Amino acid sequence: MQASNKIRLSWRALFRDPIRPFGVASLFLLMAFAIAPAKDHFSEWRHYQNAYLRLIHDRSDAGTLQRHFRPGIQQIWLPEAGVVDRCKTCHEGMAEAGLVDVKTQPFGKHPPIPHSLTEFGCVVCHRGQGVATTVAEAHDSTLAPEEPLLPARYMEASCGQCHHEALSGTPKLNQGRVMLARYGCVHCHTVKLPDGSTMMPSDEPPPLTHIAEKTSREWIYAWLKNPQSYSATATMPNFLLSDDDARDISAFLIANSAASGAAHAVLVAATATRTADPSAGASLYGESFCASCHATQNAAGDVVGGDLGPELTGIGTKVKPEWLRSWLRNPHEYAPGTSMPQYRWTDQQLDLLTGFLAAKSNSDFTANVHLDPATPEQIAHGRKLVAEYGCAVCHEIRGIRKPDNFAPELSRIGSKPLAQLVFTSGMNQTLPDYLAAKIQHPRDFGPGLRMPQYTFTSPQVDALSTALLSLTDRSFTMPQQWQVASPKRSNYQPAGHAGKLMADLNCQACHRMNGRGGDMAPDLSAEGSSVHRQWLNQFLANPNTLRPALIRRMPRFNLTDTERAELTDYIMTAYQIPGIDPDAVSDSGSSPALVEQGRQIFYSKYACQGCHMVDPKQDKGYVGPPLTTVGSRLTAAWIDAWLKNPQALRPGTIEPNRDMSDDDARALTAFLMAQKGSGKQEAKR
Amino acid sequence: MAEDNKSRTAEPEDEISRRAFFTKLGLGSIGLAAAGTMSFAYQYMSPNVLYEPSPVVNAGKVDRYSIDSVTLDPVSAIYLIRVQEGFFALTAICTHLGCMTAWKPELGMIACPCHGSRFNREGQKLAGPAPKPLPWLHTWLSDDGDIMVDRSTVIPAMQFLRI
Amino acid sequence: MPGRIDRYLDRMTHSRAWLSIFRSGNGPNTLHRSLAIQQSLFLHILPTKVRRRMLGLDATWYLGTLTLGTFLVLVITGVLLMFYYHPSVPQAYADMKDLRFVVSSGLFLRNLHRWSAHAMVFLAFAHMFRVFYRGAYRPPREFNWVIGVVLLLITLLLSYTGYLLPWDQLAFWAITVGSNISSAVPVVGAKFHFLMLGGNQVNANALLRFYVLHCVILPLAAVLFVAVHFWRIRKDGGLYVKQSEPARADATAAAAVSVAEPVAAADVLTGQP
Amino acid sequence: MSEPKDFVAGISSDARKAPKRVVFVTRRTSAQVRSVDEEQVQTYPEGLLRAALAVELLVIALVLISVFFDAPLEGIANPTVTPNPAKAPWYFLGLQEMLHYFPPVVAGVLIPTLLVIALVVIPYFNINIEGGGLFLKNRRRNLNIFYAAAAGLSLFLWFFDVYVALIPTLIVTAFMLLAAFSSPHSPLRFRRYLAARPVSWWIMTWFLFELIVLTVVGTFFRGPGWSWVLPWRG
Repeated sequence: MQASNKIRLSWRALFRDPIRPFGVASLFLLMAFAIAPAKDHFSEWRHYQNAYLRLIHDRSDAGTLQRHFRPGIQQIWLPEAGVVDRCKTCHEGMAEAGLVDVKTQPFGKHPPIPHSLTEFGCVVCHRGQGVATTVAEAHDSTLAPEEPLLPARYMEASCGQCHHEALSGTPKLNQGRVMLARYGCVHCHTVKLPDGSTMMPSDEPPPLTHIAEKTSREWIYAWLKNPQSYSATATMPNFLLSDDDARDISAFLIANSAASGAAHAVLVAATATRTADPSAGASLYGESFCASCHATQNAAGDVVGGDLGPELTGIGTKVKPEWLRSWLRNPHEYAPGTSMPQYRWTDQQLDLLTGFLAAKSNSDFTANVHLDPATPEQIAHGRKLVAEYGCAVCHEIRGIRKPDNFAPELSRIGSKPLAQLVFTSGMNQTLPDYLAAKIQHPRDFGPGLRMPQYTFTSPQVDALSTALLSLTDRSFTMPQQWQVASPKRSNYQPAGHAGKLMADLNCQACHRMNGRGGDMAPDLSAEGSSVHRQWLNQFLANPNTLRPALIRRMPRFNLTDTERAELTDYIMTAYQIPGIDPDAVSDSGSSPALVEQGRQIFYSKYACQGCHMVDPKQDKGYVGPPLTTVGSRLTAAWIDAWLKNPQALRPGTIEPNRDMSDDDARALTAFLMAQKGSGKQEAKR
Repeated sequence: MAEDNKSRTAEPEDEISRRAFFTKLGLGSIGLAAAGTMSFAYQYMSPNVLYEPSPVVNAGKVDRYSIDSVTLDPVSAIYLIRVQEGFFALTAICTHLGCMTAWKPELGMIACPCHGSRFNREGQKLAGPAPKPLPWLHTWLSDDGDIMVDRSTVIPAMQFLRI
Repeated sequence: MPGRIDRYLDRMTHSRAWLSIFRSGNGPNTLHRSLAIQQSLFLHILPTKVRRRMLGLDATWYLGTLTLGTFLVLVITGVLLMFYYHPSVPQAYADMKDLRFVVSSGLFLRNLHRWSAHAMVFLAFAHMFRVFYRGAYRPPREFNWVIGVVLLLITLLLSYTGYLLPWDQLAFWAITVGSNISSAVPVVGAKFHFLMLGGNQVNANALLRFYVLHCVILPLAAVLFVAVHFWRIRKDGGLYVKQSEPARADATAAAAVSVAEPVAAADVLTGQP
Repeated sequence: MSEPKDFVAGISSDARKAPKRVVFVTRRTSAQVRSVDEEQVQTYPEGLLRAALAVELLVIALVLISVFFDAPLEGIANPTVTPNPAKAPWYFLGLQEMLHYFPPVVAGVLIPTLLVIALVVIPYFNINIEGGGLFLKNRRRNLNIFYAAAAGLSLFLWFFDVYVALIPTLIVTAFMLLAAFSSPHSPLRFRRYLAARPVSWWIMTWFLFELIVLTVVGTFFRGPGWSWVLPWRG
């Protein structure tokens, strides 16, 4: 009572003559009104602009810098891209060439890039909140649609928003994209690209329809438990299966296997091959250039060879010899879609190779596996597991339909709002960290997850994260003029009988033709215009390489004469490009004077010997292919056109465009056409 | 209370002057606050950033323009004219009432469709109600060799950009 | 110096121009002060004299005055905010960012508008409960109570329509949830929902409709009802003061209009204290 | 207060005169009018100055709040991503809490409509105007109605698991029971006070209590999926 009375009395004192509190309150009101604009005046960006002015004040180029300085909020506005960037408000010296030595942010000069800062703005590459004028909001905002800044190590991801082809400046991104296809990520995760296409896997998971013919249940069990213990380079990831699950899946796969219908050669030669000279098998393996695609572990423990096909170090443990022989004879019978070419080996060669490969075993891989005969329950459970883990997404399995959209689509994963991510405790709450953690330890994100465990190195994880971060919302809404047309994908298949032959040989596994095929070997789309028929025929019979230092080389397929003739005819007629007129430049009969003039031009005017060699004794050029026999290989018309504009014929080639005059080109062509190689050497080979 | 009563009864003069002081303090503060609010409103109403196209226009490379050609860019409303002496840029906005003029190649002059003003290639008025010639705009070559025009900067006539 | 200012002020307030605007004249006497109320469009709905007890803090806690104060703050800040606001998708959200980051004191004005809006809703509720517990709703003030309820609803609607305008997640989902309730009304609900949003979902049409409601229709309605509310206070006998509460000790016996009220009168009639 | 009050309240019907409240005495007693003389002051400047002072203090408080606390601004509206939980403005959270328990037609339409009607009709019932203690007159009947109403409401809330609303109801009921067994002669001042409360006071208090509890629960104690969370944990 006493207290409330006191309050009442003091209120009464206050309100009885309200003029006093009125005067005081008005004064406070005035002060309160003054705070708000003052707060505006002492804003963060003004602080940075003042610091910038102090920084440039004492420099020798102060005059220029001060003239360039614009006070107030600086804005880049790109209405078509929806970009409003005010980064330059604080990053004042971004475009000042003179500030290249300044390392203190935010005032340093932007490193040189192929794009103009004012045309592309900042957030398109760096992300962050462009409209913000405070550091925290600009750099770290996570409210959709804003994103925090992209860490510099993933910066290549930003290039990938517009550039869908491989760029020389973005090795990480390129590697990540290759890995997405190579490691089968895109089997389960759909990745749609802005041009409407879908990213396709480049690995070849084998069909499991006839698995029982190929291998044993024990091997399957051991493989399922840990594919990398069989071969460190194995593509298949580890699904971290329990012993029982692996047992049941192997039981199901064996029980579910059907006969392939491949005409199995009886393994008559098995004993013979064992006794045969093992070096004969090894040299056949070498002559056939199997190592172009397959790797093996050498004595030193290094894995040597290509990675297009599986590593063969333990192949003898894995496959049954009779299956191996039938596979080598015609791989298409077992796996119709395989990239393995159908070599024309003789029965004896098949026996040799089978014996050679069957001897490559790491028998301890299955040594500790002892499986009891499968029960129907185990098989049924295995079937359930196979469906659950989505094995059929990659592998063809009899009776199990390939599931659609098995895993979350990743087409816009690079713009996923943080609010939609579930982080594990203790991790950095950013999208790149989330992606890296998800790639490295997918099962840490909760029970019941099915994504398998890969064994990636940290540069590989970085590369994959970079590739995933390039899949942004923005890449779909880029202004038309920013979109870089990606190379057209085609479904080109060579036609006719020759086409069938080329399919058997899987030419397109290595060579690109008319926009489809691998990039291991040269593009053949213009082959018909560039080479001599005779050379091509010879080459198919005995493919000696142009660059002997390479491990990956064109294999010898043991083609018959008719097959070679057919293939040569087809290539010479089907792979022509317009604009190269074989009659325009005569192949032979150039005057010696012209040849001599060409020699002068070659050695003095353009100094071609810096990269190429014509005379192996004196020239030292190793960058480009040797030209000692170029005259018998290439047509004059092609050489002429090539000299005038190499990039027109093969975009991206490093051969410089020297803007050659017609006369120079003609003389040089004459000189090069004269380089036919000595007939003797040819004969020796 | 007690003090209040005392001051009321004992010193009415003092009380009156005190009231007057507080009245002045209150009203004065409010007056100042109101004036401050006016300046506050002025600050607030002046935009700090503009969503307007930049006055600087990139007109592209030199070879796009042949000698003795008059090129109208309707988006930025400028004429880019190449003559023997070099380049110059004119605004395409008529100085009369702001209509968009057009180059008449057959007449060799710039004509305004609204009220019939006519200008020659250098922007000088030939006929019509336009009060001033078409102003020349500041032009320069960028580091990349592009012709740049600043629509907000007027330069004296006959200052060609020599290439 | 102060003397000189005083002289200028004095001359100004006695000039013809000043007197043509403020006709009451100035002076400390009752006539001038009564005229000051009566001659002003804005003040004439107030009585020229009030009972001293009405002005005490106990009587009203000034809740009604404060509610009006927040409304005035909201009108001023709201009009200023309208200068930078486009009621369109997604520009509305971009405008919020601009207000926050580049407009001078834009963030402050938006804060002030937002917090004042919350304060107004709270004060309107507080005012209502205070009036109830004081018993000030009883005849003859019953219709003013009804107007008060209407004003409370208008306040809620003003706040609710304003909630959508920033076009952020908070706005969008609060309005989506809120507007879906209206479709639960039997028979007319779906149609009402359709009309309110200008479509079936919260989108650009809804934003524009809410904008018009928030900036034009509801404020006008509020001003109208506030005017009636104030006018009725005067016509219903002034602010309510409980008869049972002691008059001020130093109250001088001035000739006053006898304002009896039922409870007090009943006490008189039945002879009870 | 034990005696019934036999009067009718009304206002004079003479439109030419300023309205004055009068009472029509219905019992046969002589009308005795006590005129109260009150001190009056000029609205200008006394009243306006106080009003201005109050508004000034309010504006100072609001300005200070606005300088130091920023209004929330979330990410741009995205119809495909529902934040969890999606909350209405705070003054509607009581309603949203009700929506959690009852179908929209009840919680979103029936309850608010009844509320508004109840508020509007308050001054139009004699029982509210006379304002006698609820259990002082017609004690037996009122007590029965109170028991029935309290039990019915509690059972209804219990049946729908609306414990958030049930607990305030029970608390108010407890105080009403205390009031029912108190009288103006009770020794405790608080009990005397409760005994004199009329029915409208009880209903309004119950409503206010429910409003505060539901709003506080909706604002602070509801998390993702409208689940119960404790604001001081995380």
